[in-house]
Amino acid sequence: MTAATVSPPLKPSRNLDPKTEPINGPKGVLLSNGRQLVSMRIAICQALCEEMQRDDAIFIMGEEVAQYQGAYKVTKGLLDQFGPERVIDTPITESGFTGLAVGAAMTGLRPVIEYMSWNFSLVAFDQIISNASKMSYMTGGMFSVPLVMRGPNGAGPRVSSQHSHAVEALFSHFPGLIVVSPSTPYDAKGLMKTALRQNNPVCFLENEMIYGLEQEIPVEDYQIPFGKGDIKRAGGDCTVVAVSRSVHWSLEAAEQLAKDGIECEVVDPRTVKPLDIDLIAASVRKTNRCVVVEECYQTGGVGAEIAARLQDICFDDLDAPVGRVTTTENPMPYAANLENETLPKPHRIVAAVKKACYR
Amino acid sequence: MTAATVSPPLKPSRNLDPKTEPINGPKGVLLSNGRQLVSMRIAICQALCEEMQRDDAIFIMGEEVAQYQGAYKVTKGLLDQFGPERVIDTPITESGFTGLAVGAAMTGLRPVIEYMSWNFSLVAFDQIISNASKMSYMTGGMFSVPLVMRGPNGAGPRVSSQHSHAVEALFSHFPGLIVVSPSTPYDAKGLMKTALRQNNPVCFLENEMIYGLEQEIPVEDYQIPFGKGDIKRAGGDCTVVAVSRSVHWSLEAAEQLAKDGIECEVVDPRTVKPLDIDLIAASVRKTNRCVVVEECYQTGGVGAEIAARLQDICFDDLDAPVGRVTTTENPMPYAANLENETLPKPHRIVAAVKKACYR
Amino acid sequence: MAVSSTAPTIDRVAIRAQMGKERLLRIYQQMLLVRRFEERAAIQYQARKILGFLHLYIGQEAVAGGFYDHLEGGKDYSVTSYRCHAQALFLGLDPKELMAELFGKITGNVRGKGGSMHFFSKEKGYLGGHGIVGGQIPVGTGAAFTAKYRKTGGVSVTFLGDGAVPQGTFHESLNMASLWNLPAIYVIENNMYGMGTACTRAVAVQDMAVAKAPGYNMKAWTIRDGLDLFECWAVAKEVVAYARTGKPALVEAKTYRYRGHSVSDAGQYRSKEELERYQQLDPIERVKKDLIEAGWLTDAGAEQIDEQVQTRVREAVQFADESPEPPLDELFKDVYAK
Amino acid sequence: MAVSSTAPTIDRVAIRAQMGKERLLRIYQQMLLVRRFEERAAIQYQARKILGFLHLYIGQEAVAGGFYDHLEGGKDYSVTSYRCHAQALFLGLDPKELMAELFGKITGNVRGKGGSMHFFSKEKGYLGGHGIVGGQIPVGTGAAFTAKYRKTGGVSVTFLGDGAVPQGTFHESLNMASLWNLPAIYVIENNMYGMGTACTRAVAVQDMAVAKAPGYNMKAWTIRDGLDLFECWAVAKEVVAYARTGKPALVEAKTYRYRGHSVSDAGQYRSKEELERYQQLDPIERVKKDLIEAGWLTDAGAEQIDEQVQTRVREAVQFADESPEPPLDELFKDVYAK
Ligand SMILES: Cc1ncc(C[n+]2csc(CCOP(=O)(O)OP(=O)(O)O)c2C)c(N)n1
Ligand SMILES: Cc1ncc(C[n+]2csc(CCOP(=O)(O)OP(=O)(O)O)c2C)c(N)n1
Ligand SMILES: [Mg+2]
Ligand SMILES: [Mg+2]
Repeated sequence: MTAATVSPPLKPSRNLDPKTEPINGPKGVLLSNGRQLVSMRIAICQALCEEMQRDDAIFIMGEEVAQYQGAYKVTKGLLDQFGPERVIDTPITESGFTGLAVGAAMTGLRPVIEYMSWNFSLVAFDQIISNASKMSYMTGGMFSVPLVMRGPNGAGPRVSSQHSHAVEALFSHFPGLIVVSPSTPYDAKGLMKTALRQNNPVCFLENEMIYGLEQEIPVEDYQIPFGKGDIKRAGGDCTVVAVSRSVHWSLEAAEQLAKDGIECEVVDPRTVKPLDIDLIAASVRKTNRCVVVEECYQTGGVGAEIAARLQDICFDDLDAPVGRVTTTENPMPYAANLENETLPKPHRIVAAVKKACYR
Repeated sequence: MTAATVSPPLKPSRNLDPKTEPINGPKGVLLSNGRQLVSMRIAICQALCEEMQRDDAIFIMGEEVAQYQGAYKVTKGLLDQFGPERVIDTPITESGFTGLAVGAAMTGLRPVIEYMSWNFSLVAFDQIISNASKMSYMTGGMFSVPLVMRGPNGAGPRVSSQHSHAVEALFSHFPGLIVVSPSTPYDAKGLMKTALRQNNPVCFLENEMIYGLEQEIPVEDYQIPFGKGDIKRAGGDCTVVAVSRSVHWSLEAAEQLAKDGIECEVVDPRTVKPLDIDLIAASVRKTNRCVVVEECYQTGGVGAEIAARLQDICFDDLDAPVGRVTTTENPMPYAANLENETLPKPHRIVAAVKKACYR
Repeated sequence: MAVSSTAPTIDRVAIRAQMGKERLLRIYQQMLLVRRFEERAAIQYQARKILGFLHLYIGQEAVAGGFYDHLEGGKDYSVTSYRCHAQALFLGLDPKELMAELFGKITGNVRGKGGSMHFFSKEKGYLGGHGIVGGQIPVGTGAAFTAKYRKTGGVSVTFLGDGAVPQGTFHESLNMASLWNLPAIYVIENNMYGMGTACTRAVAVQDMAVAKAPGYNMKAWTIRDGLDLFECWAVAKEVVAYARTGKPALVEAKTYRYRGHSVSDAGQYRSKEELERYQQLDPIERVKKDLIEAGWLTDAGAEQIDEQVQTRVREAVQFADESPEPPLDELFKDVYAK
Repeated sequence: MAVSSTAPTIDRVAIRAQMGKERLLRIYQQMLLVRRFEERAAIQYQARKILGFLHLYIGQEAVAGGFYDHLEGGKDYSVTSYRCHAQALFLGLDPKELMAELFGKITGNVRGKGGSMHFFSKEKGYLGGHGIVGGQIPVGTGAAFTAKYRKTGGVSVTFLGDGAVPQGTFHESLNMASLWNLPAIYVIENNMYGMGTACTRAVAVQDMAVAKAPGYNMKAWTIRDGLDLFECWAVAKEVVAYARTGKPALVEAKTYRYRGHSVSDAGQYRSKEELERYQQLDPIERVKKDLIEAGWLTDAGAEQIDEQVQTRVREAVQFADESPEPPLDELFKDVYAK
């Protein structure tokens, strides 16, 4: 393993200074230790930028990605660098530009489309499922759809019912799609590079609430393969499988639980499809307990699939039922206290882990 | 329980004579035993017809539902009886007429919309999720959306990739929706009546391949409540939870397994959401084994949710992992032999049950 | 696309006479209430009493003002996007319940479940504010369907932004409305931008209603100065009367929003000069001037009205602030209807 | 909506001269191949060698015939709905692999994975047949985007039915194509029905292209007699040349399908008289008549051509019949691309 393939620590040695240093755009801040300090925004933007330099088949399309520099400033600077032929503002027409991207991908290009948020991918659902996910199979492998669909996923800050979807489970249900859900800048950059160098439609699920997260990552080029999870915290008492922003809530919960003498192993699958069930199972064989934490709904969520798999392959290893901490089964309410109860926050994770440990 | 609330036998004493008796439309054939012989088509059409007579707020809208009498002839005769104001042909515009129905439902009507097949509901996905499923919650209960969305679901005969979706799991994932998946004419009629007398958006999932199925059902009015499953076959060795058409494949498999001395209890939840987990769990506590059979994909399918629930509430009762027999993880291929392997056919069910029984 | 300077100078004096003192004063007060309500909401947002999105209608008040005066809450229906505060106020909803909704309180318009983007009123036939661009267009069409089905003589007004015109739902809805002769009015509030995207970069035609209506065999109207209450009111009068005869109508109102798309928008996509040019055309100031010119209002009277309005808004803020959060048992309430 | 009897009598002799003997003969043979291929497929369907859907193009051959003669497979792109057999044959795909696909064999065009609705050719730039009505429209738009992005000078032709016009994807695609000046040609094949629904009941305007194009700032063409190869060819020539200059085009071809929507359609929505009237206008018979009239073909020659075509189709059926089913390890192949 080269330095670049070992996950760096989650916490950087220092933070970016917004007054003097870029907090978005493609450039990180070089550190004396030979690494670069980047935010999640920078990590994603940098991956896009480096790959666009490498491969002129890649273009970016979406609402406000160009002149506005991205609704959440993830594509900052790319228009200036690559021009309006490759960084393209669209009308509000998700179904249209998703289908356009499928056609462009079938004819040799590598589109990256941004959904201002994944909530709006529901408008484009048929193009994603009936066209993007099936094209390779339906054409007997004649055509492929190298397409990256990206944007913020999961609950934003108090944006209520129609703007708070987490779609990991929704898209994982369909063969033909790859579902990526990074929790750190390091993972996001390495996974985006992989996404841009392979030939399948990828749902690249970012999370607005961790766009500002900072980390020290390698300067040199690296990739993170799909289907390989990462242990974000080692522990022997309970396995906590967490996705995207939930990783951070889980780490918070783990610190609290440690005070009660419960050591959690926080496993981040990084890609929900393909899913690194082997890594999860290996951890469970050690801890004999598992709790899954995610922002999807419980019914048919990522936790449902993981629990279903574990009760099969780890049937004799589990000392307690696999617990599921998810968004509760209601549309997202606006009120602060209700939103707080709806999300899989640390207090709910702590309770679930204690239950799994019969404490 | 009145006669009408006991499930009649699956097999009728005789079959309809297509030369002299109606095989579709709202009228069944009266039998000397005081029951009526109907096909699945008739059962559904009759429920619609009777409720439209009772409640003038109900109207039917969809592609080819009126003049063409329904692409699959489920709405046969309704145009003649209720006229073009209440039985309405639409352009091919699923997103449009679904949203229209949401608006009509919010203003006091009770729309029934037909998707020529549920595959086409993907085009209307945003209207179903962002509007229909959330309206009651998002308005603090001020508005409700009494809407029945219906049509054939699951694989048709050799119609390949884009026309073979089963959407039970897809829609069950979202709070606010009710998902109904009847396997018999008796269940279909009783559930449709319930759907038309309550105030939530209902995904009423029919199956083209069993539209011709016949059964003797009561003449008098009856309803089947949501969330109440039905035992389609009693048995003590293994619980087989099956949905829609899979019920019949499971019964077929059960007969074969009986020859090997394995008695399956085939449990039909009838509604996937709400799900009668109590009935399933009660059966599992008796058999200590469970296999779920469905036409959805395995990842995040109905079986995933049921397995996840059972490994929790029946943790100490299960002698084997919950098995899952689903559509295999590939888009539906056209070739006959590949289609046959893709679907959860009896030979795959038999194998799964034997595995669960360690045989 | 801009508000047309070459707008045919409509006869404001004649329209004013048509409206009459009482009505014009009422609309003026409503417009002022909308303005003050939202100005205060913006302040409360800065104070972090309100979070999430907050899309303000400031600058566009004449459009809704002109239309709602011709609608009968209850009989007629209306629906709009997430920019949904003004409609609720023109329909006469209490600022208290609306501000409480923005604060996420149980006393809110929808019990704190919806927030800024989701105001509704069943009683007034307000099918509310919707967060998905274009998502409300078929819903408004459905309300028109109900009006026809029940032969109520009501109409349905669907407000949408210029940015929603490219969405498929726009196309699908207009085709159905035209095929079935629904009393559906579609009002494109063209405030020149969809977020940071100038409408010229999002829609391939200039005069949207005029260019698109023939493709649906529909009649079109253009409100060339959507910051002028008189023009909005006069066109709305004609359009609503037309729709009541059982025909759909497409209207484009060229207007402008003074604030950012949402409160977090820096607004670098438009020039200071452009903004100031439109601020010169402030719809509320112009009505005030007209009222005074007509001798229906004095400066003192205007002062007084503003004071009354300000008081109502202050009371609304206080009410919202003092109202309790929803109890936690609200979490699973109304996921399903009874 | 019907094929216009008042069609300006185009100068067929002039167009015929323009086309020349060789080309006209070639197109005639292709059209005949399409016809015989599908007639035979229908027979094989009755024999249950083919299952699922089978949508036949019979009656519409002149439309694709007129367009493909101006396209360069490879450089230009095309895409259509599930009614996708003719396009593949006009592009020169081997009837053997196509019939084998209908039979669901491993030797099929897409290895037996797709069936009747999903013919494709990467080599010919044929983005294939699509089952979701309107679903192919943005895809064809994307191919036009690629042509522009790569400056290949190629165009993309998207065929769609009259029934697809009301879908949102139609609206969204045309708006993008116009905004971005894509070399995208949209050909509405108006065969008067979407399944059993007359287009007058589904689309609110009569002459679709002419009525809708202005709403997208696009140029429109109408092929008034889409059963006439000469008119189709002449319009296609003009349209393709226009699109090559980097502009989108909207075309309506008024045509007719002689068979049911799919093989299982009883067709009670149209009269026997109507069908017969259009059968009088058989596009293939008319070309044959013209060829003979021009002295470019004799009855005997026609016989011979038909015999050759029939032989090719028979061989295709035999090939399909004798080909093996896909091996079971094909089940999970190509779910993901390498
Ligand atoms: C389907 C969808 N796509 C994107 C968004 C994000 N978004 C919210 S408002 C907006 C701009 C809408 O502009 P316009 O329709 O002109 O309305 P305005 O805000 O100007 O009133 C966008 C892109 C959304 N809410 N829904
Ligand atoms: C989104 C969607 N809705 C419904 C269908 C079912 N369907 C298949 S073809 C068809 C009619 C299409 O008519 P048209 O577009 O005129 O094409 P044609 O068959 O006449 O060539 C319908 C309703 C579908 N395939 N996709
Ligand atoms: Mg706007
Ligand atoms: Mg047609």
